[in-house]
Amino acid sequence: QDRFSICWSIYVGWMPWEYGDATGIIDKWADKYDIEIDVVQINDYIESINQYTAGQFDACSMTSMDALTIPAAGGVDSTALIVGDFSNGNDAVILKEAATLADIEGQRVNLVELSVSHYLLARALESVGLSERDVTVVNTSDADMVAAYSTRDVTAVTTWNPLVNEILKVPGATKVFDSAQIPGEIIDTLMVKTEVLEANPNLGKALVGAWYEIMSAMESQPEVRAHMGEASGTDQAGYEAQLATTQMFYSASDALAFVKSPKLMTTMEYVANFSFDHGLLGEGAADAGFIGIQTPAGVFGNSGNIQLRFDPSYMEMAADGSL
Amino acid sequence: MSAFIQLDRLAKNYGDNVVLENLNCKVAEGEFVTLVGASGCGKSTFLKLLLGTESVSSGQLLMAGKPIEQEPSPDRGIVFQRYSVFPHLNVRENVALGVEFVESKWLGRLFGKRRKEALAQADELLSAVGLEQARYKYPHELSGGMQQRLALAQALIKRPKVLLLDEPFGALDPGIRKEMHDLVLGLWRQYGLTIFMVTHDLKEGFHLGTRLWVFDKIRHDPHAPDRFGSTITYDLSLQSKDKALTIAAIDEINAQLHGAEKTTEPTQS
Amino acid sequence: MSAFIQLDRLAKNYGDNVVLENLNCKVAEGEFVTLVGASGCGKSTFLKLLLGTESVSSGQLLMAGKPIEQEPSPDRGIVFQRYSVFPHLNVRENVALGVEFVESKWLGRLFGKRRKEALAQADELLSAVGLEQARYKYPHELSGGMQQRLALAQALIKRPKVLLLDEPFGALDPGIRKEMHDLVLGLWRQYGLTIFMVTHDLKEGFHLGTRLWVFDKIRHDPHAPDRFGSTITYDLSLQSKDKALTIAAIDEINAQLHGAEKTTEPTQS
Amino acid sequence: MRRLINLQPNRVLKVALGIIPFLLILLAYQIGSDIRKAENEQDKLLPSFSEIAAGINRMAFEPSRRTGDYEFWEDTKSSVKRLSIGIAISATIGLLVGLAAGAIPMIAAPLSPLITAISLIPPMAILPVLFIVFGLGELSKVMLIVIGVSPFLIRDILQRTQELPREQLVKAQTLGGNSWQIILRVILPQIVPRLLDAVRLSLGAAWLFLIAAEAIAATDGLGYRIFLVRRYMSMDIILPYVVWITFLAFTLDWCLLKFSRVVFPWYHAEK
Amino acid sequence: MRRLINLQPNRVLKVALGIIPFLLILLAYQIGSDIRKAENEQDKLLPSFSEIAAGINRMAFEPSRRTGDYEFWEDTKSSVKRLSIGIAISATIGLLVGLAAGAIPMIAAPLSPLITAISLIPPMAILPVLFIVFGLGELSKVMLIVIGVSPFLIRDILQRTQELPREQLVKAQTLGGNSWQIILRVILPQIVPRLLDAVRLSLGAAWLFLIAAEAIAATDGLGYRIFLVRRYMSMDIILPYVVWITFLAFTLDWCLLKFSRVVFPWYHAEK
Ligand SMILES: Nc1ncnc2c1ncn2[C@@H]1O[C@H](COP(=O)(O)OP(=O)(O)OP(=O)(O)O)[C@@H](O)[C@H]1O
Ligand SMILES: Nc1ncnc2c1ncn2[C@@H]1O[C@H](COP(=O)(O)OP(=O)(O)OP(=O)(O)O)[C@@H](O)[C@H]1O
Ligand SMILES: [Mg+2]
Ligand SMILES: [Mg+2]
Repeated sequence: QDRFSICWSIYVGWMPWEYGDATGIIDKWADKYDIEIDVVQINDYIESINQYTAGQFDACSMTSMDALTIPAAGGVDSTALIVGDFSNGNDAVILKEAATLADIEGQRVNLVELSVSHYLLARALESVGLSERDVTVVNTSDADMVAAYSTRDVTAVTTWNPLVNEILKVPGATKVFDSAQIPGEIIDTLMVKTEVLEANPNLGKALVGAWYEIMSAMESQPEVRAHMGEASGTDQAGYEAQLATTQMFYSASDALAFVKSPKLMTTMEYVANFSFDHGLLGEGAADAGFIGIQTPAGVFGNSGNIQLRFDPSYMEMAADGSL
Repeated sequence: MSAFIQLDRLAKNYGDNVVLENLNCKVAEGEFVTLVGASGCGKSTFLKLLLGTESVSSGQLLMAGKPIEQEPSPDRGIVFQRYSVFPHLNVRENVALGVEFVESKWLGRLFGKRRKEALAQADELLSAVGLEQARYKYPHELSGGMQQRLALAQALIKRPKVLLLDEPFGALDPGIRKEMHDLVLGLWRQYGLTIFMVTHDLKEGFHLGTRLWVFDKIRHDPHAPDRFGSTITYDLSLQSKDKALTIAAIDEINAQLHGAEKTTEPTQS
Repeated sequence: MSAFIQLDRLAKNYGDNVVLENLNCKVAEGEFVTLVGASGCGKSTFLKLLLGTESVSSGQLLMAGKPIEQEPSPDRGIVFQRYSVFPHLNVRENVALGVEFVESKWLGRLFGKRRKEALAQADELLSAVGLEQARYKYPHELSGGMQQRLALAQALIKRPKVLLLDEPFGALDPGIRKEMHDLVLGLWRQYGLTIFMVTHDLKEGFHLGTRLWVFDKIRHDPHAPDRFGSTITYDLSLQSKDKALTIAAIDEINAQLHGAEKTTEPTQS
Repeated sequence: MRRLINLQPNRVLKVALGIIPFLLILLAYQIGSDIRKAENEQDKLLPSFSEIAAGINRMAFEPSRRTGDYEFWEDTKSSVKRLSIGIAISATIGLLVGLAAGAIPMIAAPLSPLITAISLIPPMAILPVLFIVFGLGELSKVMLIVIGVSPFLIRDILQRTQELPREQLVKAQTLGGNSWQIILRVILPQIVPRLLDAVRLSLGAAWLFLIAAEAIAATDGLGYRIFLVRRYMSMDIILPYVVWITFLAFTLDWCLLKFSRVVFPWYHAEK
Repeated sequence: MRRLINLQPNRVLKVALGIIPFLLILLAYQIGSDIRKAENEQDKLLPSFSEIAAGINRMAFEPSRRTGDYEFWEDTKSSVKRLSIGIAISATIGLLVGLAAGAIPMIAAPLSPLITAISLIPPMAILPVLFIVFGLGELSKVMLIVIGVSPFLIRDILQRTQELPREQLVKAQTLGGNSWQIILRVILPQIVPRLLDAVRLSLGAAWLFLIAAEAIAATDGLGYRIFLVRRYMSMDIILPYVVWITFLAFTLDWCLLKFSRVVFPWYHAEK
């Protein structure tokens, strides 16, 4: 196999894929390793993961939580090839009239159910001694979140950027909790099918190589960020505002440090517990550890059923400059 | 002859299409006028003028000395070839509707005792047209002939002075027509009606009418067939009904209409 | 009499509804049979048996000694009251279609010289029915009478032995019928056809036919009107056409059909 | 040999032939599922029939762990309620506006072009505006149906009203009816069965808009569930829900037809 | 006084009355926008007309800085292309299947129940399945239109074919036509104009499915753009896009009608 396809959807941390595709950086690296890589943009984030899980793509950008609950829970063994960033304020709980998180009690909270927003809300509630039972969750599509917030019925939302920034522009909107308060828990990655990656290390090398070339351009050149902003439907200022609340790993060594730290395993344990509580690990799951998660610091859960892996080896090659 | 209906240089055109022109006639109360003529010559249009759904283009159309009302009203009843009855009402309700319209301004519907009275009134007329057996049926359960009986009863409940019939038996089996003829003649006498009836069947016209009008164009412009309209080319009194005369007249009219038909035969679709 | 068409204890029923029963007759080649009878008595059904679109329930229907083919075929032409011509083809193409079907098995369409020949053949028949002037028109541009002429020309291009006409002039103005009668009689003689024609107009039947069949029920079950079917109650030879006799016969048949009508008058919808 | 166009299957053959394609589809599904399961036992795209049965059982016959409800029935109840209200409102609007415009030319003149334009706007594209105007509660779901369906109903009823034989209206006038009486006693009762026909035609669109609305913001409903479990590709729930929706759509259509046949026999005899 | 139901507006009045509601809507919008702007100058929900004009200008008359394309026209091109292909395929399927089933009872028997069932499935509910089966390329967008529209077209054409007067088919047989010839020369040419009618009726649904498909998987197109900027609630772009879609839908419908009138005059004369 020397032809691969990866898919991505519009999100601040994944716009580099668009840039790499548009400027030929990805093709350049693919040529270097003598393979072909199709980069496909999918509007709908969930659809992109579903397509990946159903076998249409070899790699897909997604959060670590969705990687656990969709492909991993569906038996598609996936490896986090690149950990690109974590949300550092990009996801937030916003109240319309109240000033503190505790006021959320009894309200209807609009969010994309079972997504990282849901997770963030659960973590936020925990932090003030509440639980999900104290609020009513209303599933709301992300595309309509901003419009939804403008309606009278909606008093609380939990969502991500760029929606957070749009909503905060409305007078009276108060951010009462955000992902900066749980740093490193909402992780944006590129997932590759483990099977494919093992059979084709060149794919991993090409993708990682291309990624860090884009990263260095992105870090140093404002016009690159302007390009990405425009491609995501806003402008440079809007995009920079989103970047401000995203902890990008511009260099491979930063990413490595993050992945190798034992905290990643703790984070994934939280995520697994949340997912299990909401029935996301499948009907067969007996406990939160039903699906094994391998991290450099060790394995969480059932080591006989590892479906999600964090593999630092390719990022190490990038850090070593051996690509 | 006292003129109940009077046509005075009456003309009707639709834009450039002149349909009727220069109609002059007087009709006394109680006459039975039958109208024949080629298809498309304007017979139905003339009835519409009498009915008030179309307005006169020039000249005058007077009823009892006054210009005819520009809207249908209960003093001029009508029976069309089809669609004259209401499919969603049963036979009695169809006839009683005319009473309900008058007595219930807002709902157009009567209840209780007043409803019973209206229905009783309807039953009377249904006997007159021979539909007593079918009182509870809906129009779709009736034959074509019975539907036309119903349409007649419906019109008569308003005691109109004038009754307009536009090919009322055109869609019926020839076998049934004879009965309908007897019925119409009977009602005409009983209710003292003035009837205008369009028919395609010349013999029917002779048999029923006290007077027969033939509509035809007298002027033709071969390059602009719509330029000239029809007028009344024959106005025969049929009071005497001499058999031999009738046959001669039929032959003559037939020949004439026939010739005209060839050149003006209209498009059917 | 040599039997070209032979009916032998022929019966037809739809489930429990007996439409026709016990028909026995022989028809020689070249006869012109007119069929009359009350509405719903099974005249059209009988034509369908001859046509082959319905099959015989019991008994036999023979043509030239063999059971009639169970499908329409070119040896039996038909003209219905309506819908007999193809609205999407012009007059010539309507007639030429019968030739194209034979000569082009796969496309049903001819090109070039062969198409010209087919159209020339069509033109010949169009002259025979008096439609030469309308060759390039579409059916919707023709009057009802002209459409029926076209339907006749279309049927005749296959040189059928039998021509079936189901109330062909039922939807036409009475004024036009006379011409059509002459036309049909002319074509009948010219092409040596055997014609079966259903009509509602008893006089038409007498005028055109060499033989007149009256369809009627002879047995009635008031509780189950469908239990018994119609049969041929009169089979009159009209070769002599004695005027007085004719009138007497018309009156008698009329009276009889009329009586029957009252009880069997069907539902119209 | 008879011509192909003349061959009519008899009753038994017809039923048998009608069932065959469904059996073939089930078979194809079974094979497809087996193939995928052979590759990845955990595959969620084409669950086996036993997994689907388990999914149905879990949703319909076991109380939810989180809420204690029987979610399948709750979803059905919510959706059917929204659909019924939406259709009832649309039908009322369609009847009133369509009838008024169809019967009174002076009303048709200003309304007709507007309604044509509105009926061409894809409602999905103006969702944000709808939210702002109607909020995000039950009302907005019902309103999406109303906005999606009623322009069609109005246009249809308008046309049907204008198609009533002119002769009837003239006749009613000669019977002394005024405009209001004629609308009430001649036009309205004849339009109601036609409204039922139009509603039946628009049911498909109504379901579509209901599902779209539930996908956007809801806490229950058939569309909500489908889009929620899409998040973890639970085809074992999506597939039975789709079949159930199809069945509900069929049943609703059938009931309306039966109802119309019983209540308006004259209408069906006429056609 | 004439009765209300008899009053006909003349031509001029009719046009004037037709325009009024549109002017009222514009006015209401202007007022609404002013009110919201007074409260919050940044309000994006009801942009002023000058903001909308600027939005149009940016999208339609200035090249995108990123790609150098005029995005508005590119979006239009992509969407119209998808729509045309989708409708062309649906029409072809509708014609072939509907005609075959309508003309040949032996084909109708197995197909008819299946197509009824399929036409009842709301395509939105099986979107995930569709994307997986047809992938995410251009094909999937076209296929959503095809799946959404062709069951309706098939049913309609089937019915229209069966409605052709039986007499014509019998007549064609007496002229010696076999089944194939009759389908080709008698049925097909009479069904094509009816197909155009059916396509016109289904255009609204086709647009709906196109927009839904583009919202989920596309990188350009009118639906894509609307969903992309919806995240930022850029109503200054959404509103002109909606008006433009409405206009395109109207134009397409009008062209099909004109075409049919010119090519099939006999069909329109018949009606
Ligand atoms: N509303 C109208 N607008 C324009 N022209 C009309 C209108 N109504 C009738 N006409 C024209 O007036 C002429 C006469 O029509 P009318 O219906 O009065 O004929 P008719 O004698 O009743 O024919 P038929 O015997 O076929 O019923 C026709 O040429 C027709 O085209
Ligand atoms: N396909 C059919 N299935 C069942 N019954 C039928 C069918 N076709 C005709 N009939 C019945 O057969 C009887 C005779 O019908 P047919 O059409 O032959 O009468 P008809 O004499 O031609 O009447 P009309 O003068 O009205 O044309 C009717 O009672 C009708 O209901
Ligand atoms: Mg007339
Ligand atoms: Mg018959």
